[in-house]
Amino acid sequence: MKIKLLYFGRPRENLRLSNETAELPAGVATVADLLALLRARGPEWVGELAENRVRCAVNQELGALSAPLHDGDEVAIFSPISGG
Amino acid sequence: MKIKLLYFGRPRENLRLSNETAELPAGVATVADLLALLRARGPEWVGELAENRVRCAVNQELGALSAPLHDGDEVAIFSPISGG
Amino acid sequence: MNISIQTADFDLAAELAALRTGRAQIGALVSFTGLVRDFSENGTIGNIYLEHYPGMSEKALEKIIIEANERWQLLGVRVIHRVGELHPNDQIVLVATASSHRADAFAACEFIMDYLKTSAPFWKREQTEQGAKWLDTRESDVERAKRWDKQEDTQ
Amino acid sequence: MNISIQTADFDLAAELAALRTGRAQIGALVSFTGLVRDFSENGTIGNIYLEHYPGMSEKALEKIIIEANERWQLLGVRVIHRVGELHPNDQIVLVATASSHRADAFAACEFIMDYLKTSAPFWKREQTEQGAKWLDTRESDVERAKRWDKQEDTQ
Repeated sequence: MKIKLLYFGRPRENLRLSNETAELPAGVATVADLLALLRARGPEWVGELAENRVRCAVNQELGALSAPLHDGDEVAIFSPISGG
Repeated sequence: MKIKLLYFGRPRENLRLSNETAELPAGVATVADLLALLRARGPEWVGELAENRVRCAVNQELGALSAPLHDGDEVAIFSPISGG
Repeated sequence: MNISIQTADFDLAAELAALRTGRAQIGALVSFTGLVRDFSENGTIGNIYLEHYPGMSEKALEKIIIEANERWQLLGVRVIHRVGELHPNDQIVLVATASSHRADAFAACEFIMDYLKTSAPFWKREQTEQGAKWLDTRESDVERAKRWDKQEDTQ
Repeated sequence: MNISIQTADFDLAAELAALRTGRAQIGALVSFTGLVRDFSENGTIGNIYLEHYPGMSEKALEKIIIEANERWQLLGVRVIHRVGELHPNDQIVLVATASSHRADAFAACEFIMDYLKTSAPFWKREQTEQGAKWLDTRESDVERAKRWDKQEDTQ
């Protein structure tokens, strides 16, 4: 399946990436699976996308890392929110 | 003893009196005693100064009707406060 | 001076600007503005008339502000209460609080309003089609003020 | 529209005037203004940078406002959140609530701020003499937001 990936906050800045489109291999069923896939990109990704350092939204709703993914989803990965 | 009497709110308007100086006879020791004395002035006073309809301050501090009086006190009698 | 009792209207913007300008320790500014409503349980309001106890009203507000400063970390407080004849949509009262943190600013602003309602000597006479009526202290205001006795803090 | 996310500053006075003008059912107007402080646990603040998730941030704020309207009797709400680079004493966020009664206006204003802090997708990077740091969600903000789960109402 194909998803739209967005990055905000610390990972956006440190990975120098705001968005990308990703074609997910079979077996990547949740946000946690997706993070594991992305961490395979290198040490910088391992550090930035550690599960305790990131939060996510699927289709613009905050969710748990266990949230399931579907074709066409918009998945955002970001540091803990800190507005206001 | 001599006291300064102030009226605010409903009793001030209905009794058409803002302030007066009163020489209290012996036996008038509390605000409640003072109210009883004032009610003897006539039916309008009885109605306006019924104990459940008035509140008081002695020397600019809210107090109970049982508050004791002393020579030179400033006693204010008023309807329940309702500002803000 | 952070307390004013006046017949004139007040400029909320100017008051809040005065509280915060140039004071970058302030992270939170909370304001309450009380307005004259056009209705009450007595009917449609034509006007209200507010009177106060000069001398005591300032003192009572000062005491409330001192207590708020003891309970919370505040960097500024401003209280304005109007008196005289007012009409629907007019501003009656302003309570503004400034703090480093919003919890303190919110709690103090609400506390000051609750105590003002129940312990500052102001009286309101409402003019409706039913005639003029001096209002009573609201039971709900007494209850709200009591909340602050029970709890040690709101943090 | 009662939600704005913008780089430009906002005029608190104009916003509050817009909420209340000509609407005499309103008896209480509460505003919260969040300002950039000049200090934090990381040191002296030179500037902050705020970013948001366009599309989701508006939606998240809308959801919070809808929930506030379900919980309290409100006659108006206005939320403005700034993004981009800001400096100490700058305004960051405005939440203003209007109601017939102050209990509703106060509770809703505080509720909206607490939920905004924990569920609206905004991120703050602080620049101090120690360098730049993306802030974490504050534990105290999470606790404050949780208070609204437990209680059925604040009245």
